[in-house]
Amino acid sequence: MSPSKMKNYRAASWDEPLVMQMGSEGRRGAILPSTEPGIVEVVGKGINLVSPSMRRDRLPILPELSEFEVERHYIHLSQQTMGMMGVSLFGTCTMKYNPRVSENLVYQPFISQLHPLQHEDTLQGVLEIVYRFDELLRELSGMSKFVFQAGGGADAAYTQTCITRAYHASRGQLGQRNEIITTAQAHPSSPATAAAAGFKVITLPLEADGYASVEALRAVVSSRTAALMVNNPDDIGIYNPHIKEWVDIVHEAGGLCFYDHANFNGLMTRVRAAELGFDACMFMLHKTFGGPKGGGGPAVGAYGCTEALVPFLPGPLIKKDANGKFVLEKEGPLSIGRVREFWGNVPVVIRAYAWTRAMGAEGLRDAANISVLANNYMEKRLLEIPGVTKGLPELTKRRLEMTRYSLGELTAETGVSTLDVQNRMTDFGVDAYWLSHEPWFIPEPFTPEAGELWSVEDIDYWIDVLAHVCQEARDTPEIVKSSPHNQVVHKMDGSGLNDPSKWATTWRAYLRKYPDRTR
Amino acid sequence: MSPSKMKNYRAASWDEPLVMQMGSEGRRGAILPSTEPGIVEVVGKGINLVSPSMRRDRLPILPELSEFEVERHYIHLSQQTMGMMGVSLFGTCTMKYNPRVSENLVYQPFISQLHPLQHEDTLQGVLEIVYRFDELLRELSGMSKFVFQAGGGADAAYTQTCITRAYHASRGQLGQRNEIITTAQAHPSSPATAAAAGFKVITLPLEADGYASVEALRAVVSSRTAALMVNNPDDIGIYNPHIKEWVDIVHEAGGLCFYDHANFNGLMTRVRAAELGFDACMFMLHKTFGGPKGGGGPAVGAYGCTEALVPFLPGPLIKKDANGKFVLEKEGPLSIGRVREFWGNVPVVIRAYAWTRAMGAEGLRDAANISVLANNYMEKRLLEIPGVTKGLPELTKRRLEMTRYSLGELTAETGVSTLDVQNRMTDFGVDAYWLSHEPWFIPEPFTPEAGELWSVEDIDYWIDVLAHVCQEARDTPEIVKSSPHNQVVHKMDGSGLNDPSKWATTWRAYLRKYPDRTR
Amino acid sequence: MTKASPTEPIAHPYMANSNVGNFQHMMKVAGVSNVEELFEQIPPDHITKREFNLGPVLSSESSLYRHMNDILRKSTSCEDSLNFLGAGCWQHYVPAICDEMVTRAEFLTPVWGTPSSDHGRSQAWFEFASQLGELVGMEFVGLPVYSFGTAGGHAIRMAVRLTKRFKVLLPRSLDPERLAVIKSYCSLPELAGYIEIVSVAIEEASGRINLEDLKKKLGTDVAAVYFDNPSYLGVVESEAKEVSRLAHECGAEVIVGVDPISLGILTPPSEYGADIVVGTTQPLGVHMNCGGGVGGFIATRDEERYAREYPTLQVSLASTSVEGEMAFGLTLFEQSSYGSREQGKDWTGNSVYLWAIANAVYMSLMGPQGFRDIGTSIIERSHFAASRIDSIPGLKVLWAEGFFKEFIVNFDKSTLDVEVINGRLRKLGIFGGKDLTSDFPELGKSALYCVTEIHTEEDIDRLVQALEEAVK
Amino acid sequence: MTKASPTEPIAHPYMANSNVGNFQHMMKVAGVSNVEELFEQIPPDHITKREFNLGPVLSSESSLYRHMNDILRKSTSCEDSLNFLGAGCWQHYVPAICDEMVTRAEFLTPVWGTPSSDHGRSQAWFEFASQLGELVGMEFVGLPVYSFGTAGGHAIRMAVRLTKRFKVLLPRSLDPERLAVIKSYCSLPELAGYIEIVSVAIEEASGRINLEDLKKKLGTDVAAVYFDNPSYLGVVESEAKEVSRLAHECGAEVIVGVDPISLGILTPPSEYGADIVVGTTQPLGVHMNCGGGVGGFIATRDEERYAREYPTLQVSLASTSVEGEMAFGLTLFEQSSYGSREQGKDWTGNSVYLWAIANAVYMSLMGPQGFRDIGTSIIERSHFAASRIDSIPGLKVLWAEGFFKEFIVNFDKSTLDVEVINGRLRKLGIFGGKDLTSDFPELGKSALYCVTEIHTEEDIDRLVQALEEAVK
Ligand SMILES: Cc1ncc(COP(=O)(O)O)c(C=O)c1O
Ligand SMILES: Cc1ncc(COP(=O)(O)O)c(C=O)c1O
Repeated sequence: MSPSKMKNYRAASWDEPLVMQMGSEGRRGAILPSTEPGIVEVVGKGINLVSPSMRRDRLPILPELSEFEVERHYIHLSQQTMGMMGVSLFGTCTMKYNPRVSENLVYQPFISQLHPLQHEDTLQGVLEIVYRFDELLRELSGMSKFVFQAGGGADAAYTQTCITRAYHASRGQLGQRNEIITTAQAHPSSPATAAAAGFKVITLPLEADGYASVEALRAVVSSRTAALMVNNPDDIGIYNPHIKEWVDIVHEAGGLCFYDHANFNGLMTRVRAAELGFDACMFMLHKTFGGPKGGGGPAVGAYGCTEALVPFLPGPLIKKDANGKFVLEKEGPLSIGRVREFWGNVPVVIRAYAWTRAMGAEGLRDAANISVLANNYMEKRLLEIPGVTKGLPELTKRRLEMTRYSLGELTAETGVSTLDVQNRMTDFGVDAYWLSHEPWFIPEPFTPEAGELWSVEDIDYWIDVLAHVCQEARDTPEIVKSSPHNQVVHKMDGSGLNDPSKWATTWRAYLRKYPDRTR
Repeated sequence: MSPSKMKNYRAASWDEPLVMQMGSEGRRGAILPSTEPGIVEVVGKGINLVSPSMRRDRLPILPELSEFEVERHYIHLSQQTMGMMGVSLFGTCTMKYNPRVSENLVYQPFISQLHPLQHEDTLQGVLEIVYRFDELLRELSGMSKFVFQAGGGADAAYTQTCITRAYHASRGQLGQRNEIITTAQAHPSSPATAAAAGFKVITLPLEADGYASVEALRAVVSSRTAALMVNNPDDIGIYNPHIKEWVDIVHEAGGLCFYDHANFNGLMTRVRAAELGFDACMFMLHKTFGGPKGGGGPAVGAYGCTEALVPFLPGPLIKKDANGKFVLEKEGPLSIGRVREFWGNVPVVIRAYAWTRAMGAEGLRDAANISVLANNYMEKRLLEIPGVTKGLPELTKRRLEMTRYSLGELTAETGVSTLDVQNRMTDFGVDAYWLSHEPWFIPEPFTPEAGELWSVEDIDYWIDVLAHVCQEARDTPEIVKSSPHNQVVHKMDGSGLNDPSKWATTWRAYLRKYPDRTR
Repeated sequence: MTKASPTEPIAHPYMANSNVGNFQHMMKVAGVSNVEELFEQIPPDHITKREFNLGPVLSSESSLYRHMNDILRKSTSCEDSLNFLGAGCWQHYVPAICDEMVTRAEFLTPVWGTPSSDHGRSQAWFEFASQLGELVGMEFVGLPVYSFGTAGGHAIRMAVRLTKRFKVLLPRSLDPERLAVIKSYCSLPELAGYIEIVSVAIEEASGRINLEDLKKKLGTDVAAVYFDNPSYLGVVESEAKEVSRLAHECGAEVIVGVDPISLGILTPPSEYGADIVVGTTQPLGVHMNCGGGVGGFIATRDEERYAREYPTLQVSLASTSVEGEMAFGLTLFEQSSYGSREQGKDWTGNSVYLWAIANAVYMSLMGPQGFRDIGTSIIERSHFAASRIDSIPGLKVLWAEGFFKEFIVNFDKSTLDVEVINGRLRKLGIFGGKDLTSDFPELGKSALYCVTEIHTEEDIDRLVQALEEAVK
Repeated sequence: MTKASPTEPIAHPYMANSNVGNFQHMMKVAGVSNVEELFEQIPPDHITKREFNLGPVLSSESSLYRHMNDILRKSTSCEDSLNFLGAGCWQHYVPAICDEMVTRAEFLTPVWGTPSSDHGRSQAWFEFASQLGELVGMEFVGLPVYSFGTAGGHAIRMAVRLTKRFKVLLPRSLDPERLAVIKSYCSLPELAGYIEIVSVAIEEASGRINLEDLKKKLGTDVAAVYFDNPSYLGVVESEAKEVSRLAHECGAEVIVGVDPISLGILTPPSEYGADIVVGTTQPLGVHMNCGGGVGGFIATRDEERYAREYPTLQVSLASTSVEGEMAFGLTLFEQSSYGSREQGKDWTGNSVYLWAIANAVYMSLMGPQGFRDIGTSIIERSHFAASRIDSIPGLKVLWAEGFFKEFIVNFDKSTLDVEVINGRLRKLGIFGGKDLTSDFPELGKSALYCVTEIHTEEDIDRLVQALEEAVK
């Protein structure tokens, strides 16, 4: 295979000021409808309707711009954002195609201009889609009911911890059951939400075959066990073949089992969480199901559970009545109430439903096959690059959708770190790769995920860029260390980011801390 | 005034191949709904429904791409297009703000999914807007009726020539009246459409005060005169104060007078074409009235005329009946028929109506004032740049919206041409300026137009960039001549463009002519 | 500042310098004390005396949106109703990515640019021309013209210039709307350069061009034979090769008008003798837009003889100062009206260039197999509909074979006029076919029905039921 | 290739490598002969036996669009009806540019990026935080959290960590929906870390916090007093300063929840004692989206004490290797759950970052005067509506003064329940106010009406007429 030509890429850079540095006094970007005389006659001047103690005296210091200036500014910023417009094999996030047809649909008034408290008679369209999507996820997981209130994957994990609390409380066991078990490679959202919910967190260590051992689990399970929260596969990409046994062990001890199904892509149409024995699972609609990332949401962690846990679900629940009408059912007495206002990021659910229907069962299977194949294809090619090694060298079995690699050897040899390589790759139009969650068990990690979206050409280009940069690390390490050179801006100096006297999360803080530097 | 800092600008460049060079066999970007078995049963296989003589045997050689690849490709191309995203003071085109709210409206099914032959009962919304806009233009011009069929300003000029033909033919005078008079600085669309319609074209020369003289007009007017077609002001920016006299002279001779109102911006709310005596005029909805340029349309040349010419208008006409219902009236026997299918680029009309209502009469007056003021502000600053001179040095009166300047002195001194300067300015995020129509009466011309959209900061930046480039022309002329350097691609070699053995307007032609160069 | 109205002394969002500060700054620098000074060259008696009434200003976007929305909602769209109107403006599915691209500000706003700074847009245009060239089988393609009809008009004028003959033959089946446009491109008899249009009969049995009549009318005074394939009435001209042969025999140019959406299954005109191909671009990813989606194109072999007669602009691949880099520049600009005023070839100006981008996106999405499939889908669905309608008692499909997308339903056996039937259909939520009764009286009470890939079996069933009810 | 179905052996548009060639190439390179080999590590008994029924595949975009459109049209939106529902999700006008930006692919698709490659997005986030900081009067602002309620929950937990006290006071007027969220952030009594929520009464006469009851419940065991201003019931807490003073006296933190759209006319919370400000971001340029538009924020003074308790990510200005260049990097990443797992401050994850861009655009469009005007417009229109409704015989507005945007209409004098009245309004094309009857029985048969800048005098007249008719 002859390597791809490195693209002569250069990011747009508009030398764009901050919006707060722009504008001119009295300029307007938006005008309000003027109050009709008939209204003024009745109520007088608005400001007099505010009690004097609560009248704002100085206007906020916001930019004063024309409408076009605002539009142009943010278009410049958007062009200065790579997003998925290069090649992004970002691990753990399953970079999917985000079908444009759904964007058009969700910005129509029949979604955008709905109020969640409208009478259900006026919400039949949206309720039908959400209900149908619940049905699709039930089919995919074997669970009994899904809710979409959680505003992301972590929020679905939090939903699980709330349900764990309510479940054990309802059986009078919560006082005793205050431990949640997870693994070192589980996503941080599992231990973090467990802790936030008030549980003690027990973390099983990663072992050489890519997961924690049955023995390690047995050693910590007890009558204090409230739940197991685990993803499978995790970033290492290996499917834990003992997962059914794990579930049995935890169930025997009286705990609940939650399947963080964020890495569902490689498993689609092969396993059903409920059949593996799990009490609940969550799907990431903004990842596996084609929802756009949005730079970090709006997201949905679709949370589904077996019949036994349904009474604990947050409300309201969407049901179909005997006449085929869709209704919003108020939550029952055991419900955890709410983890977030209303019933979720509805437009994301609509997109996910559309994506799933566009794929069909056959398409989902193809996507799983292609993703897993692409990962193994990449592995073959990546390991041919000197300096790239497997994250867990002893693992020989085929891995699922993504796998963690190490640049440790390259760093040892050249002093160029995985962060340097990540930066430098962006100089060729390649989005930053995923490194690893904290703490790093593997030196200089990186975790690419090819998914089913990207063409072989894209994947090859990605690999070739990596190979090129690894070679640069040997030939001209300074170029890599001082990178990027073709990006919007140059390498950030992060030294002040955690220093209270230097950080500035707002322009007013910056103006105060750096009075001299401001133009 | 201290000059603006030159922006450290760099255009995006993705090193993007042609779409025809991309893809992989069998890949799909779109799939058709599969034909239902019930249909196949009745009609059999589609190809058999084509008579054998007409069956395509080889499929067209088009790219085979996934949906995302197509999206990403064209997003790359869009980022590689400056459009109005820098500063564009493009003369003759009145760069306006194109309000985004209208984009949202015209892509709703109530516009995008209308068929022009629907029964008028089902078109009341769109008919109402188009009718109301006709009313607004009547108010602005004093004309009696507007039609929107012409697909641009030139097409409206062509409409005029068709009406001129029909009008004189209806009076039995067409054989005799076969001359159309225009001026050297009139837009090429006037002489060109007149010639295409079958008329002889008489062109009055430009004189030192910025327009042709009354005497010159008198000298050519005769019983052969069919019409006068003129814009006022033209690119020189001077209002012809004798225009009423001109109209009278032509009318006396039995000719029609057409006002190309493309440069209406500086005159809005000060003159009415009908009051000046014109029989017809045209407005550019894609320029003066806030419609987007689209790189060259969809455009509308709104054509309006006095009562006497209404019977000649192309059909159908939108009218309001006694019950307030809007109806589509078939054209009468004198009508010129059609200059284009259906009733025009409707979404552009919708946008123009919205823009006009958003501005209001007061807003239009402000826009005229601001535009003309900005032109005079620019003139002050531009003439301070060594090497920049007025196009017509003897003109001292204040000019309207745009004015033509010359870089002739700079070229003489440095060898750097106006085309070089134009190219180099794009290196700083400034859109190419308008030069001049052919033939150039003024050496090394350029014709900026500030309009009411651009901020003083933008205008200053534009001027400062020009000054900077003029200085470069003296200091480092090679940099200017070989520019651009920060653009998507470098300076084009246009030497083969008019050579039949070298040009290639399609990829297949290129492949044939350059068999070796293709990857 | 300049605002006279005391109720709204505020800057306008569309005008950056409508705030007091900027306006006065400009006044000062320009040395102007009163804005009226700037208009010194307009004689006072040119200045209008009458006030302007443009209705209440809607400078607030929310008021404007509400106003527009309230009015526009009064229409019923082809998404609200089931539509069978075609006749020059066709309802095809527009992929979302086409709309995405043409609404991106970068493509939406350019006016002219340079080959380096608007490179992306020029490349998209080149891709439009290249892909369309593949579909029609031609190597030289101009940037789009206003419409199908105007493309036809220009092509006829090209042929006239090439042959210096002033007569063209057009079949009787031509779209009356398109014909009206073409007529306006042919001047009037009183003027030099008038082009005579002669109508060629169509066969009663098939709707195709009547070859006998064609032969009769052909001669060495004929500049061109123009025909559409498929015709306005939906008929595929399966004898197209023979038509071309006959025309060429007399030294006439052959101009063929096509709907490019048919070209995945129909032979490209270049293969049956077309010298100039014209057609519509609207089906390729552009909404109907109430007729505002139309666009046209002109394509020929890459021969200088033809290239030198184009009225359009066109982009050509070119090199740059850097080895291996591609740019796109205008070729043959000189001969356009921009380059040569009245000496130019007809005229050009703003056209529908933005749609060329939608078209390029559409063709890239479809690819070879997509065109094959959509052609197949349309021909199958339209024939299915024809066959179902033909079996309704009292209804008859004329020329039930050999058509593409559109076909004629005849209602002669019904006591009702097409207009009445369409009125009844409308009440049932259906837009019936275009009424041909007055344009083609020889076809009796007929309507032109259009069926595309968007019509499902269920939709057609619904139409059939509604028709049965309507003619009762 | 992998397709089992013989009816559709074609590549899928969402999967570039679903064509035969690419798939087989990858198989070859990867050394795989049968795809099932790749799944070797899944034990056979884990593999499901039951087929998947997900309905007919809609891989054709036109079929998918039609399917979705047909279903979604069954709803009636707040553009079809006149809406007076607020209660945590508000109908404000969303400027078109907000939608333009959040639908641009570059903003829509990023996942993480680097400060150099997703610089534009990071800058937009910084502009979000900076402008919001201006509105609320705070210098440290985190990136957005899921919602108003979750912001409140996190803020309470911050206060608990800061004070090491485990009780919080909340007024009775709290949004029940928001309260339910906050409750879920306070754990359960059986667990360590449980936070007790104590409700503070409101004054019957004004709807404001009852200062006497507050004093009674305050003590040195109170971590925080939390209140919204304006409250859920629309009431402006004009004694906010006193509330803060009392809380601070006990060493409690003051947390204020705000609707930032009010902050052009209402005093920013920083000026009446708030330590932590939370609130909603939905009114700032995000559609209601059936509740899917909600978003929240947390802001404080730029003091290390507070900064070190944030659960969010936040961007800070930073320099680059080139003098004068700005970049934006994550500050205090360590303390997030990404940085420290269960040792982190609560947790974070994907949130509603895209809306932060809509918010930034909205605030830039509005500017200082826009916020002043929208606040004025809302307060005028809502008071007008209240006054008109109050004059309808049998209807009464509780607390007819001192509210912002929302107010309570009481129907006690009517024989009809709110639900019935709302049903009648619905028939007249109006969505009446949120029924409070079961959530706030002490207010009788009441409904919470929301009036914003989008409601015209005419709309309010229409409501008044409809109400008159409905209570008849
Ligand atoms: C395995 C896993 N679980 C949970 C999450 C958390 O999801 P979110 O960021 O949507 O909260 C992620 C996301 O990165 C993940 O990869
Ligand atoms: C004065 C004048 N007339 C006519 C035209 C022709 O307009 P269009 O390009 O829309 O055909 C123009 C456009 O440049 C113009 O400036």
